[in-house]
Amino acid sequence: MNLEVFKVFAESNIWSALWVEIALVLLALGLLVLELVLPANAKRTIPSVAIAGQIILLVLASIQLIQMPDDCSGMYFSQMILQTPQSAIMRIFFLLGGIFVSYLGTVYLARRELPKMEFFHIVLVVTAAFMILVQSHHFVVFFVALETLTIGFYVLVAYCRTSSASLEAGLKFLILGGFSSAMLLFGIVLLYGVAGNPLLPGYSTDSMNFSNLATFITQNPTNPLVLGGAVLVLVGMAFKIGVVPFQIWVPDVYQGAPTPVTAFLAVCSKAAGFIVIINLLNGPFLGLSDVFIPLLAVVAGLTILFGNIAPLSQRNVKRVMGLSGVAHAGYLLAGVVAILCGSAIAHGAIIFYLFTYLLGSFAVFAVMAHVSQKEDEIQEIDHYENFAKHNPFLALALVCGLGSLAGIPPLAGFIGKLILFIAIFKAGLYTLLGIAILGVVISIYYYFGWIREAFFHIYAIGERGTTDDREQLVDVLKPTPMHALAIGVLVTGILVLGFYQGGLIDRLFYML
Amino acid sequence: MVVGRNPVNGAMFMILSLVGVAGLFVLLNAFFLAVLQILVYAGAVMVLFLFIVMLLDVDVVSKRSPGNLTIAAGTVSVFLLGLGFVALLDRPQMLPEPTLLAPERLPSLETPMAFVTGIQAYGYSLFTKYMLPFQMTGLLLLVAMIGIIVLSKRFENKSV
Amino acid sequence: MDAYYSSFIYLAVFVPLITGLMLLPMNTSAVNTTRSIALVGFVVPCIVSIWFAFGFYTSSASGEVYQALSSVDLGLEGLLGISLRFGLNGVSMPMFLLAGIVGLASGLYAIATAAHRLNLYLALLLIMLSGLMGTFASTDIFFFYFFHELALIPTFIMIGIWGGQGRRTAAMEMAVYLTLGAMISLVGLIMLYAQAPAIKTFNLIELKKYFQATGGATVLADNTFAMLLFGFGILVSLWPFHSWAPRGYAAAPSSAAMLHAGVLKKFGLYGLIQIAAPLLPIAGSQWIEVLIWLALGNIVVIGFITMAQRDLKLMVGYSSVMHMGYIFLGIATLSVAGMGGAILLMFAHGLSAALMFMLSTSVYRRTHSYDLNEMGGLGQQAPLLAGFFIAATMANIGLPGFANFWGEFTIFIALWNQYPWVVVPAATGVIISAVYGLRAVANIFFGEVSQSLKDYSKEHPITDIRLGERVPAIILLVALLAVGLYPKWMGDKLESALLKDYAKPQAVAPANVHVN
Amino acid sequence: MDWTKVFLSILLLPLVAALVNMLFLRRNGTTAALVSITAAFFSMVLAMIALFKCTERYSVSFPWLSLGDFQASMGIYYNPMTATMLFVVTFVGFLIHVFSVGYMSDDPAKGRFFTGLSIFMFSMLGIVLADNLIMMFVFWELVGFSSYMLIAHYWNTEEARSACKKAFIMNRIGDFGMLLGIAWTYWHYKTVNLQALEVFSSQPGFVIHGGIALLLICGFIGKSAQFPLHTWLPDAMAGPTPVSALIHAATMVAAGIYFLCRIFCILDAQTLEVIVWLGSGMVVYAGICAFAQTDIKKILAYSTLSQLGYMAAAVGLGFPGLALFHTTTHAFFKALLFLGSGSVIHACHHEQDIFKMGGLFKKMPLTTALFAIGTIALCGVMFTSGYFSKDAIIEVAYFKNTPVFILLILGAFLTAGYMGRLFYVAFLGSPKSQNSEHAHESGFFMLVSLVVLAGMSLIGGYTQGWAPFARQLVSGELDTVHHQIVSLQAEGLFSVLGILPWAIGFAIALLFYGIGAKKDALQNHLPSVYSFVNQKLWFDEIYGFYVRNVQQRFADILNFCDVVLVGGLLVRGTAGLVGVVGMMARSLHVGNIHIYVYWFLAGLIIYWSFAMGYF
Amino acid sequence: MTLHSVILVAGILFITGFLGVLLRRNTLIVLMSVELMLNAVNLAFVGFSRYNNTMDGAVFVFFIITVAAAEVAVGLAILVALFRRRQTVMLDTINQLKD
Repeated sequence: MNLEVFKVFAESNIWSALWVEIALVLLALGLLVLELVLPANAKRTIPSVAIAGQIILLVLASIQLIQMPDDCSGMYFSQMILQTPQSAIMRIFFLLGGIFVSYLGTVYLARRELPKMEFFHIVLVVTAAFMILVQSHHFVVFFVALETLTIGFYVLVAYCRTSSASLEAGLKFLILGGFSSAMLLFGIVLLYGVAGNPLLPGYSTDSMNFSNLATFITQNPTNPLVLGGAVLVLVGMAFKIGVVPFQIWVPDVYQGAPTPVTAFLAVCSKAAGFIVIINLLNGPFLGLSDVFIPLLAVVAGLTILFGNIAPLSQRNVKRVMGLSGVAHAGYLLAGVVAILCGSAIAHGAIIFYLFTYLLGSFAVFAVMAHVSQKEDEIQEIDHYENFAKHNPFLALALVCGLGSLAGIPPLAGFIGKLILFIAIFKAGLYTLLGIAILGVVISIYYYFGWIREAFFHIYAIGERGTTDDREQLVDVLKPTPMHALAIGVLVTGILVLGFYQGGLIDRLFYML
Repeated sequence: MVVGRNPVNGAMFMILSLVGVAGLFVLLNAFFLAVLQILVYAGAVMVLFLFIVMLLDVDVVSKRSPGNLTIAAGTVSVFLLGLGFVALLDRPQMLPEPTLLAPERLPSLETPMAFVTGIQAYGYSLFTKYMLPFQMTGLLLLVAMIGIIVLSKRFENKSV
Repeated sequence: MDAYYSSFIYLAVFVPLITGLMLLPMNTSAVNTTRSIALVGFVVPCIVSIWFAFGFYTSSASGEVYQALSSVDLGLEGLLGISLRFGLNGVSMPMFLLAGIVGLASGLYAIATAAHRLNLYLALLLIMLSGLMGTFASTDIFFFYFFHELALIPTFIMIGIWGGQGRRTAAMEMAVYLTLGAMISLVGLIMLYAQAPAIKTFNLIELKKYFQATGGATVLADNTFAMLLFGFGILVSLWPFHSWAPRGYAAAPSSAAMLHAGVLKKFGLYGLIQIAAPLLPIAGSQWIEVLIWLALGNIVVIGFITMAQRDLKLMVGYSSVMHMGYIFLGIATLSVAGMGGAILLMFAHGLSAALMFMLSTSVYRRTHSYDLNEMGGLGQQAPLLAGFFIAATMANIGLPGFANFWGEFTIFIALWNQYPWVVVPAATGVIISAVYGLRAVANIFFGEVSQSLKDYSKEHPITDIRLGERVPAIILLVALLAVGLYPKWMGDKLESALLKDYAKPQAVAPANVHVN
Repeated sequence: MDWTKVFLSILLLPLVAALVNMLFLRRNGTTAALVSITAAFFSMVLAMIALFKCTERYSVSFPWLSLGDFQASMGIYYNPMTATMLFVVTFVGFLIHVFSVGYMSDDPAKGRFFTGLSIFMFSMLGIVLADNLIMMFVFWELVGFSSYMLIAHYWNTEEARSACKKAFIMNRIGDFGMLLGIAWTYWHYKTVNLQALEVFSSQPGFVIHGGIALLLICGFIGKSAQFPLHTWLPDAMAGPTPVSALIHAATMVAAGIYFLCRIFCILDAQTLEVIVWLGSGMVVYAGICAFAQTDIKKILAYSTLSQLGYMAAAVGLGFPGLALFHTTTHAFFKALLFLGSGSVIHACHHEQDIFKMGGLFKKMPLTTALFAIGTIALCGVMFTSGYFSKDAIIEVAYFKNTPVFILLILGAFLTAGYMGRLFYVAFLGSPKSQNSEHAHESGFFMLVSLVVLAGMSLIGGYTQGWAPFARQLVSGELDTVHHQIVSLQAEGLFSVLGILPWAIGFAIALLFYGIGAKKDALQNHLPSVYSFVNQKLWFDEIYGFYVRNVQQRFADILNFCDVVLVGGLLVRGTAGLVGVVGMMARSLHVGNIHIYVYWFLAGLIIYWSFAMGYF
Repeated sequence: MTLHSVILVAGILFITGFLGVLLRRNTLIVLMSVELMLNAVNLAFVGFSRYNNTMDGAVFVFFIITVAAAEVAVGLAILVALFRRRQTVMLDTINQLKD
């Protein structure tokens, strides 16, 4: 037998293309080693090592991104990995996410008697998996990356094993996640089978490759197996990003999960899901746009409404964040529909929105991590009473974060929404835009209600009011200088991106 | 296994169906996968299940039968899912039957990724074309392992 | 020269912002430092605006020409045609000046208060001021909106923290309602942008050129105007979208109410005059009838409602809603005279509303009550306050000599040319506002000292208006009188600017015929 | 001589005085008085110079605001009317200033008072000089404001509190019509310039628009307190007496008449008819009402209403010159009467009830004499100023409109009646209260102005002595009247009518009330008549009812609707509805995985159906 | 044995697993049902792989089996930990997190 044929495959395995991911994994493995070799009193440096390593990687990846020519894209690993400017940008995104989750982890773990190093290890691996997921161009890599991060998330959600809420959330996430993985897989198998069928036009021998699949689907758009497979894949992804009606698990899991994990889920998992959906819908499923545009438009509208209406009477802040995350998924999905409708700027708008969402969410979650008590899952809005009086700095971060999420100028979230809405408008999705606007207005109620709780109890200048000088309900962890630095970076990012978008916009819109 | 009440019985039936699937694999000339199926699923996974079932003490499991509403919902679901599934296959021209070729044992030069029966072929593809996912699987297992340790190991309050 | 000038606009817009941000981390106890920093933030924009206005109104250039034009790309120019563009013409200059003056007055008033956490209070006020200066200096319709929001947000927070009774609900209602209005108008602005695909810019000057060249009559134009009209309408408390305003103002701390009711609310009107009407004249004329009916609702319905108020601050709030009706009517004429009157009235109302809000707080400080029926005879103890209050009331009801008169009068005259029947109900507002305004004056200051005031003053001796209240009041009054006594200095540039946007109708015979 | 500068100085001097007083002299009343008086004096001097030296019509105009097709200007239009009124306003005004120094000597708020007086002078002079309707409207409103401030001078009293409000609002109602009229004028005649209007109206083919005229005279009705807006004037007596004199006698109410004369060229026949009936009706109505008043100033107030009726009737009959003639003489004697009454009130320690006075002729003989001069001038006794002006109007009515003529004669009779009552009760007899017991003659400042005014009241009617330019105003019309009377051969009748009404009036008053009565005879003998008269045709009640029960109720109902329907149901209702939906959405999260799996199933089915095109 | 019959069997297995997740209250059996669904997918993969004559499907099955095993392991670990706290494996009672 002649093994030469397999050399062709092996030669395209250019590992250096994945240097960031590999470095992350090595860092993760390094943590394991450090845990073993370091003396007990030096182990506290492990989180710092993880964060510092990621920061170094962030810097390196940014340099690479800046120096990257505009039209660079390449296929590696037998066309299983497609590297585009988008993937380079998303690397930055996930690295940022990883850094902030690690930072939140240090805050969270400081109060709890839980294993520490493992958290950072899993976060690093999951971050790497995110990066590979958004670069995947083949269902096998796609699935393995997806499962790697999903299993990582099962563990992370249930990480607080002393809390039954965390475990319950983990179990729910696991069952529903496994269930949706099965559906996703069934979709993949249908697509694989039908696209590889040698009797159908446009078939290919490597039918799980996205390019081949795209060729096939454009030639067989009405094949029920194609439709069924695509729908099932979409359902699997819909679960990941939490759009109606697959949003139903979101608040439960977000509530039970440790706060850093909630942030990780809300930001990075959602972002990865959206990039994947864009990759799929804009790639293999492009031939099905006629079917998916109305479907996704309806789903997006419902998601926006649900995500904004459900948290109105919600008092648990983690559930509020979860549901508001559903609303943001709705806006983003509307942006995805805009891409399908041919809006040129929608793609960049979504990624820009994701960045603003990252900054805003992490600012809020950072505050939540500081406020969170022994029982992480019961963090009520009432805990924020008198918050601003006792923690002005955290309160500022809270306001900036919530304001950015609500899309209030001059914060980053507003610019994100603006570009997204312009994209939606230009795509001609007027009804969807109307719903989105309505959603934004409704969202003011709960975001502002939270701010109100934090701020409005405290002072009065004697115009009819009385000074309300109550003590705070809960004990808030004071930020250390490093924590303050991280929060400061987030707040600065929110403010700066609200005023000046120069560099990021250039990268986003001229490279994609 | 779906209708039975006892989880041990359920697990037994599960093993049965897994073995059945392995049989089908054999019929489809995927001998290596059939073996893998038996070893990993029936051998490892199901043993784990049974172990946990025993560990968690079957007695606790309630003997209540599902309510009428549940049964009705189940019927409707089966009906709807069946309907959807039938819709997938009701137009045979959309999934024509390919001519079934007798598989080679080893991959050929012209069609390296054609279906073959030999175990080596799996090795070749895993270490060349599917090198990356294969490596990632290792990572996945590592994460799962660490996760299980995190969830199960009794930690003393000293680390980090 | 423009670059040199425009750098001063940046000064006016960003000095308050920077000083505001500087105040945030200040120590609460360092009151004097706080006050001096804040003073800089309040004084600089005022000086710049007055200096600009002086240069502008004494120059020989036509009012339509934008002065001090500048543009800075903040990242969105290539993508969406959004840049930070500043410039002032005859229409925006009065508003810019208004923002500077009212900003200084409210700032001085705030500096003199003993609010808890004064640094935060002043910081929010400064951020608000920065937004206001930016809104009216922007020639980019995106930044026009952006700065408006920048000013709007601190309002909610200030109401929420330092407001009076019902502040929590009021702040919430205002936040949600005004966000609705703002979002609708944002969509309107986006629609404008989308209708000029050839130029792809948010630059107002370019858009004007484009729309005037193409006529702006696309399918979307009608809806666009409606969006802008109702979006702005909510922000300006067009009847029946007004219910946030009185309650919000009643709860707002005085300086915030001054800036919001005085200046920020003019955003929507300014938007209609500067953006919506000139860009979409045909669509505009289709919505005029609706606008007129709603504006009459503002004048007559709200006028009567104002009469029914027994709470001073609610009354002032409603009255400020009522006066928006005149401005809307002026806009509805779509003529130079009507728009000019509207701008004049906006300028004047900005000052007089601010003055009213300020003085009603001053009244409260002395009586500890807003209930008109419980008050009486305050004039004996505080004659100067009474004088200022009467002046403010008179300005509010459009007494000649105050700028309000010229605005209202011009609007009535302009309106008569097109809709004479509308002037009749509209002018009843003149009587209505006199009725409630004078009743308030009479109830608060005239007559014998009421029992509750007697009781209160036993423990809290009543003093007359202090320096910290007097100076802002004088600033506002002087500005009102400066335009009220001789409106021509502002009117000429205004006219030439508006003539550019609104085609000139046939001139009537000159008003002054020399026969001797 | 640069007349522009002269007229501007006349106009602006009081303003400067007011500003100086307001800004610097609030606490220094005496200096403030000095400043105001100086300004008034120089205004008067300049007005006199103009009266004698400026013998041509003069106009000048400055553009004030130009916005598209709206053009407003400020300007001066000087004609005989202006000359006369300038003199009257500055002259009487100056005397009132002088009087005030004495009258207000113990008032703590003297600074404010003189500021008000100066602003009032400024506004009034603005009306007089105005060359266009817009400028006139500007000063018209300012006059209303300054009268408001002056009436409110004693602001801690309840009367002042409601009176000032009432005065301003009544004036505003009139101004409302005037405003509409001006807007209509602007677009209909394409100009609001008075001189241009005069020129246009003299051109052939010019048609006067009746609607405009009717709207414009609303301003007159409000300012001159004509039916139905007359109720503010008696109430306005709550202000200090010099103010009453200034408002009633010299200026404010006369402004209405002056305004009518200025726009006479665009008043059509029907409008003039309306004015005639308004005026003559007021003559009788106010005359009757005066009988029920016991307050000396209110009696004079009603008398003013009545006299304004004469002037209005004169305008309505087509003789604006005569109306201004009567305005002039009326300014002198009514100012005299008011200042005289002020002197009395001052002497009696602010006692205003005539039935509590009495016997003043002994305590203050000079004042009594001067008051008597005022009374006879008002009643039109031979050879006083009132005789000439009033008789001329009655003569016009005689040959123009008989019913009006009868009303005017009746009015003259009533005037004598109530003035006789006032004089007999208050000045003659013996003191009826402590206050009048201790009355004393007034000081120098007050008397000096009384004396001057008394002189003018006696001789002001001799138009032969007027400056030639001002005389143009009346001479032509007087000649016409004279010719008509001669042609009708009614000189005899009028030599009788010149005496009869006042003679009978004085006589009946003397018989009915007697000297120094302690009680109101009408009230004693004919209580039903008295109470009827005292009700003044229930105008105050009707207005009060309207304000309380109609307007306020309506406002309350609207407020209720606003709070409950718009603010509550519409806005908060929507918010509440969304909130309820939110609670429902919240309750969907039951926490049970099975239910969630059903959601997934439903989602799968929905997506699948969508993809298959079942939806 | 035809391709259709293989797919039909896989479909039936998948629906059975689906039903198990829908109906069973015991978490262990629900987890097994998920495994069953994955197995159905495996069967379909092998079927397609065989009939389409491509190896990729068969290799994919290898990954699926690995993933399924890892998932089960983690799931059971969580379940055991949860059982230690709650003394139950019934899904109906695992609903502390709601509303």
